[in-house]
Amino acid sequence: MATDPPAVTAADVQQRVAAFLAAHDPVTTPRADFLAARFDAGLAWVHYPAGLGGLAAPRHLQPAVDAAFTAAGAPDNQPRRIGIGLGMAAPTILAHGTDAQRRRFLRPLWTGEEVWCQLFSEPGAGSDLAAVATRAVPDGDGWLVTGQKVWTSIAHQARWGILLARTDPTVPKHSGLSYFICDLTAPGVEVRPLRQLTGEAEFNEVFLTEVRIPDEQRLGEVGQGWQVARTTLMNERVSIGGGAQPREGGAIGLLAQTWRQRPELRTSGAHDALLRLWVRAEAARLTSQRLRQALAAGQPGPEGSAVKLSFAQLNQEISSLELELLGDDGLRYDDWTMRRPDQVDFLGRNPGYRYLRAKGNSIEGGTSEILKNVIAERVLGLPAEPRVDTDRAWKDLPR
Amino acid sequence: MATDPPAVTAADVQQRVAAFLAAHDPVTTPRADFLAARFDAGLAWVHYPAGLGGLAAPRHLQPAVDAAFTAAGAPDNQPRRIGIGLGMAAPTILAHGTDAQRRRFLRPLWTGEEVWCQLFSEPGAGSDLAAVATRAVPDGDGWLVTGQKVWTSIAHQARWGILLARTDPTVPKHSGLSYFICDLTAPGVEVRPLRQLTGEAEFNEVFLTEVRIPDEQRLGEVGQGWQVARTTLMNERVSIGGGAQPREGGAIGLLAQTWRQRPELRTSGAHDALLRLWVRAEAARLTSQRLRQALAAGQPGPEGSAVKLSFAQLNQEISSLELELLGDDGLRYDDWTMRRPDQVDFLGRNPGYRYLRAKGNSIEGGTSEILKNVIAERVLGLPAEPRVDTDRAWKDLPR
Amino acid sequence: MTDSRATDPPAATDPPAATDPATATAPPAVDLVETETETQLRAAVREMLTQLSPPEQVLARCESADLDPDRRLWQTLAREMGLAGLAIPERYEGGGAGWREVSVVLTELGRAIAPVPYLGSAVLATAALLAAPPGPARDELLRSLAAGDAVAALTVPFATPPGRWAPTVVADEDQLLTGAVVGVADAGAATTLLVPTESGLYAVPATAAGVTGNSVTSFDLTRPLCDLRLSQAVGQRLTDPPAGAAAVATALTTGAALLAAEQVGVAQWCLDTTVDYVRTRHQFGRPVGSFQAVKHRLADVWVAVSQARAVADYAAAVLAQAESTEAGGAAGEAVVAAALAQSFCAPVAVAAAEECVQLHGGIGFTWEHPAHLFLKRAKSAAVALGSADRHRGALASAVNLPAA
Amino acid sequence: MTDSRATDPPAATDPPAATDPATATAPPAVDLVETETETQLRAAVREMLTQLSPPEQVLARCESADLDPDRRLWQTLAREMGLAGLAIPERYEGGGAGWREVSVVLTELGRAIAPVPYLGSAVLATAALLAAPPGPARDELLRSLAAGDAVAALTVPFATPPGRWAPTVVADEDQLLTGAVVGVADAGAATTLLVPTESGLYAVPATAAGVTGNSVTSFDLTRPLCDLRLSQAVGQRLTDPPAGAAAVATALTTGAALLAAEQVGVAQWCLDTTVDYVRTRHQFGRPVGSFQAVKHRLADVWVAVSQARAVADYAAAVLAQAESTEAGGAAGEAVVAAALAQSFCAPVAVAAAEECVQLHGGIGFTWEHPAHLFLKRAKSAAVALGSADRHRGALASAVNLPAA
Repeated sequence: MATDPPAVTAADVQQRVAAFLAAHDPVTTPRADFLAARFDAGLAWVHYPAGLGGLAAPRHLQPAVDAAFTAAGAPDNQPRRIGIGLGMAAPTILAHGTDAQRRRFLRPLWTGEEVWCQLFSEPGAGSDLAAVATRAVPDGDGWLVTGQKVWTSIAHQARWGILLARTDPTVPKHSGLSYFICDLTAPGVEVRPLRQLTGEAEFNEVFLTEVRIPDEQRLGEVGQGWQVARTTLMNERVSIGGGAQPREGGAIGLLAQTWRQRPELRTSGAHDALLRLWVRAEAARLTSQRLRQALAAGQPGPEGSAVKLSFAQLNQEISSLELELLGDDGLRYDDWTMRRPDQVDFLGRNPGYRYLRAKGNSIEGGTSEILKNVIAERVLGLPAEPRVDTDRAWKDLPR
Repeated sequence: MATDPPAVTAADVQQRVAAFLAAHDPVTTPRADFLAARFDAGLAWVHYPAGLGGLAAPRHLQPAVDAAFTAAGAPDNQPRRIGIGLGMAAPTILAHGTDAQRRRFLRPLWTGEEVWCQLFSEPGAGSDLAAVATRAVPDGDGWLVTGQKVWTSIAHQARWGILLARTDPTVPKHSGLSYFICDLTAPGVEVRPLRQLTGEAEFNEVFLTEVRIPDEQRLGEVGQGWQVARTTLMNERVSIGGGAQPREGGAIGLLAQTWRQRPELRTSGAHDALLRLWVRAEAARLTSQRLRQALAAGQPGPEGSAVKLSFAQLNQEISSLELELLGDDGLRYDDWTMRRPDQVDFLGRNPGYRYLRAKGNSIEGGTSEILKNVIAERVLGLPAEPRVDTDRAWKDLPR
Repeated sequence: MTDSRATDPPAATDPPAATDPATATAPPAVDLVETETETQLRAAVREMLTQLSPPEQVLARCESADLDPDRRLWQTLAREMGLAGLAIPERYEGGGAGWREVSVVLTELGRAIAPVPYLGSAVLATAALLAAPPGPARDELLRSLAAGDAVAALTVPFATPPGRWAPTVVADEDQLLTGAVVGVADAGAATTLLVPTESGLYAVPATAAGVTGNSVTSFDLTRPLCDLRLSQAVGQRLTDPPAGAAAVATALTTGAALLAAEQVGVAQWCLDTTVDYVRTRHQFGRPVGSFQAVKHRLADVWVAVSQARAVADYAAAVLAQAESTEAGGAAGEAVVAAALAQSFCAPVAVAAAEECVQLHGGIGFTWEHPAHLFLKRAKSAAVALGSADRHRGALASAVNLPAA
Repeated sequence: MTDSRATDPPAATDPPAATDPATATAPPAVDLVETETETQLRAAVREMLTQLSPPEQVLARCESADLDPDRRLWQTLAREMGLAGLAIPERYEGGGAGWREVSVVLTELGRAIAPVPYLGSAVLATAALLAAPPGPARDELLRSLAAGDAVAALTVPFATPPGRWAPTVVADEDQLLTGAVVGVADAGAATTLLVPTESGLYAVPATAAGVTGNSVTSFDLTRPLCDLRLSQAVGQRLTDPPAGAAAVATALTTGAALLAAEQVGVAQWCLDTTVDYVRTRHQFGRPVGSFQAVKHRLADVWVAVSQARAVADYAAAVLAQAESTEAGGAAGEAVVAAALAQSFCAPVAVAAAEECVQLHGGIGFTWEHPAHLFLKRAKSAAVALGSADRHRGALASAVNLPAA
């Protein structure tokens, strides 16, 4: 968290924002120009280095910058649409990229001109991500990549993907991986929608058939892909957790409203179940609130790993009760049509949708089982299980 | 289950019972004489061989024999007091003993003249029973045994103990064990009460210090102790499960009565909790009932392994709710005095006692964790975990 | 081994319902072990469903948005195998078996997530008709159902718990029926609607003038619901008002009790499929099923499903006994057994389906894997005929555990 | 880092309690992060308890049937460290801190299962006195409590939930008190009994004529209960009837809110002790803590304890805020926070203690391991000041989630 001297202060930053807004009318400046200029002024992500959208300032100064731009009515970079770029690709490129890579990729990534997706998971490599089987074979001054990736949000709109591929199957699995930047428009890339049990296709499968990737698009050394990927995944965990919630924010509020508005649905058994969930939701909310306060005070705690776990469990149980409570209405769904939504509308659709969509909360972005392993080993210090997959060549592992 | 020809029929057996009762007045014959004669008549356990208290008859004929003796007012052998002998030692002696051993031990075991206990568990060998550290060292025509055993019910009243001890620490743990019959009155045997969190001492610790066991008291070959012990343990599992329960038999009935008799304690949350437990208790009861019906029809099912699991869970949760429901009364206990009860009076004492005693239900006689492993592997056929303790000499295992 | 149950007379020693209100009723003694006949029936139904309607095919039907029942499958079930009339006495050319055998069929249908109107027609509607007093129209309809010529639907909202039905259709002086009923299960496939009203139970041809049915988007893809509207539709009255209400009550109790069998089948498929998957799926160089947390959770599911099976079998046996002793399906222990069955089996099926999705990981969350069909069925079935908490409430009254 | 909370004025932007009855009240903004002062206090109390009262010693006291409070420990706590008067304002020579600091002490006392009458005297009785109107007798008693000279007990049955107290002692015309109160916590150690009656709150010296106390066999070995009987005992009236009832209500709400801190301490000891044990205990050649099912269960306990800590801290912070804004401890959000605290933290402590016993295997079931002291404390605390379901009931009213 140390910053380069001379330290940039909150006042410096606010001054720069004011100056920038004075020079670039947030209403009349074309959106793309405005965002590019904001990047060049170092006000994109102030904790990034100068020249790469930042000011080498402390990270905690960023929220005030965003707030000032929002208050001025400035266009934003649609952060939810480019979340994978912002949350995962960018910190990895910053940490492991060459200067050329940083200069090439970070600016259009931040402005949203180029959308990024993540090409990590495979049908055979879910929780065990280091087991990826997608092969990258040397080919002149580049690589030929063949394999299948799944659960790639936004791949159908993405220009680039961060890609984990196996460059050496004869060594243990963590050692034979390399990390690439894959052009989604390259020949051999096929993106197909992957439909979920909700009826929607939020995700994609990406089939790679002898896709050529120039060696300049390798991030980190050959065989160091796992180390690079850990940077990506660490940032994924940080980005989960979200903002402050009011009491009864989220799914519990919808359930409580239904309870208040439809007395004819009430039973005493459901009442106790509702109260138990209300209590748990409030406990989870207070825990997140304390975590945010501690982070703001520079005291990060391990509770973050619990937030996703509880969130998944509560979403599932709350929507489950809501569906049951509704009786005949609960037996109906809104729409099974295969659609490709830009975003998950978790709270806007019906309880049946929430019940189904929440099933993904304990699978996507690290299953609840893996999260519990992480808590047990990293927070509680419990010993790892005996490993059978770390000493053998990847190609010899049972699959 | 095949029997030696000519097959003994139910009619044969009933005839023998009638003849026996005519010859031995169940009221006037001294108790010890009556039981000894019953054993000698082959009416002790009819499925045992002739000469060893049985008639080589089908096992399912036994309940009718017992019922006929009970109806005639005959003295019984106090089966609960000698349960370990009947349920564990006897089948093991029958299966693995020499003729001399069977003749020496089975008769006084069945009549109750000699009480048996089990010397298996150790402080370091609980769930992992094959890890026992008690050493048996050859000594002339016998063995010198040194070690500590725990959780031995009735050891303070027992004459004999079935003992698992390590005869070879240099081979893998399952291969270095031998099985002995230990005289609890021998020099070097010290029995100390082991107090539980209920305040009572139902169990004992048994300290063995160079206890001499003649080689004639070895059961099975040297190094075959684990195989012999499996016979013992298999019979333990069979004997758990118990008899038919009426609806609201057991702990749930006490809770239901409290609910009915003390309306002032009721809350709507407790009501739903009570009903959930009532439903689960009834489901468990019906499952046991079906299991018994299936056994009677010669179709044993795997549900037996679930009975103990559910029983433990229900006892714990029912007594927990009962204690909470009682409010100020729940804050009191009946007696913390250290006592040595002959039997566990689970239903006769207060809910606090039940709450505490039930904690043992998921530990004693195979923990719930081990039972779930057993169900997963033997019933569902799930693969075993990687083992780290089967290929190495016992002495080299981490402890 | 011989099937003694089918030939023995009903046990004369069954304890009567306790009259002391301070204690729960003593349950009757019933045989919970499957008879040989039942085992053979189960095998035959399973074999047929494996051939005609594997879950993958059910899923493919849903993908093509063909949410109608599988008519070919129904033909085989109802006409060729005579399963739709299993509970109908032989005097109406039915199978003359009973609710135990129907329960066997339902378990297999649940296990295959078969898209047929069996619960609606062969259970709910049939139970209502059997409870209605004999008469030419009712007897004729029973014969058509037994033959597989008719499919009937009892027009009550599918979430109605036993004892909670309230009429929404009225009959005018000319016996013309008007009203609306939302969310009727299996009504889209029905040839005859059994419409309970304040004036008694009516039979209405599905094609009668004034009858409109709107398919709704059901949460359960394999059991379509229909909103019905009747506007001066001509119906034939089968019962007077008290007998109509009693027939509905009996039908709902019977339906709730037997839905448990379907839930057991759903749960069993979920457990079996998950066990198969985690046995072969490797992560970290090991089968996923070798991880202890996975093992323990599946052991828990297995225990729950074993118990659910005993509870569902008990419910079917109690119905069968009530039937054979002419005691009436909705009385006494049948009410307890139905409430117990839904209180216990509905959550077990949901839990098994939820674990199935979760332990399949990503693939379990896709449309292409049939697990979601079972999840949707299990969750819908937990709402159908009353949620578990409503059934616990019913149980509280039935076994004298009064509310606070 | 500086402790800004202690010097900043109360935030003026706290949203007021919502007046729209259709929504839950908006909670106040409070700081949930421990201040530096609090961290130091925690360390000091922990250090002292580690020295003077390790769990093994508490257990040894129980084995010798010495169930009285640890007087030496109480001396140190109350007199030397001034912890008994933490919540008492400086004008009564108290610590002038507040309920947040008391909460820190309670967590550490729970973690050490310390047998001292802190909850009874420094929380329940002190809260009642603080809520009572100033007056010479009340002020003097507060001074004695702050100095550690007096130990007080509020004579209500320990299982009484906030809002449920009903008088069982009556005062006659001569102010002589007669009646019985069962199961009063920490009363055996008290020098002064605070006796609420229909006629107001009275102070009665424990040694007064007509006062008899019978120790009962408490389920919680480390918090003795006493049945009290008063027979024309001379008391000093501290309040009129409404103020007395209000003081009892405030005390019970404060007690329920802060008992959560003790429960967090109990849960934390259970978790820490279990983690230590399974890290070193080997079975099957592996540490027991390397088995995934054990890991996942302990991860669940850790998540629950983390959340319980946030809930307990919130409750203490709300009490502290209510106190500093003179809004009265038993009003508004304090009622919500107390009900929330007991609804959530009580079962968490019980679950942590139950897992502690279970995952210790045989040794956890013995008297010789201190785990049972924590199990008994956790389970008793779940009954004390109202069980979780009663608190959920209170919450239902407070946040407008009405019963069926």
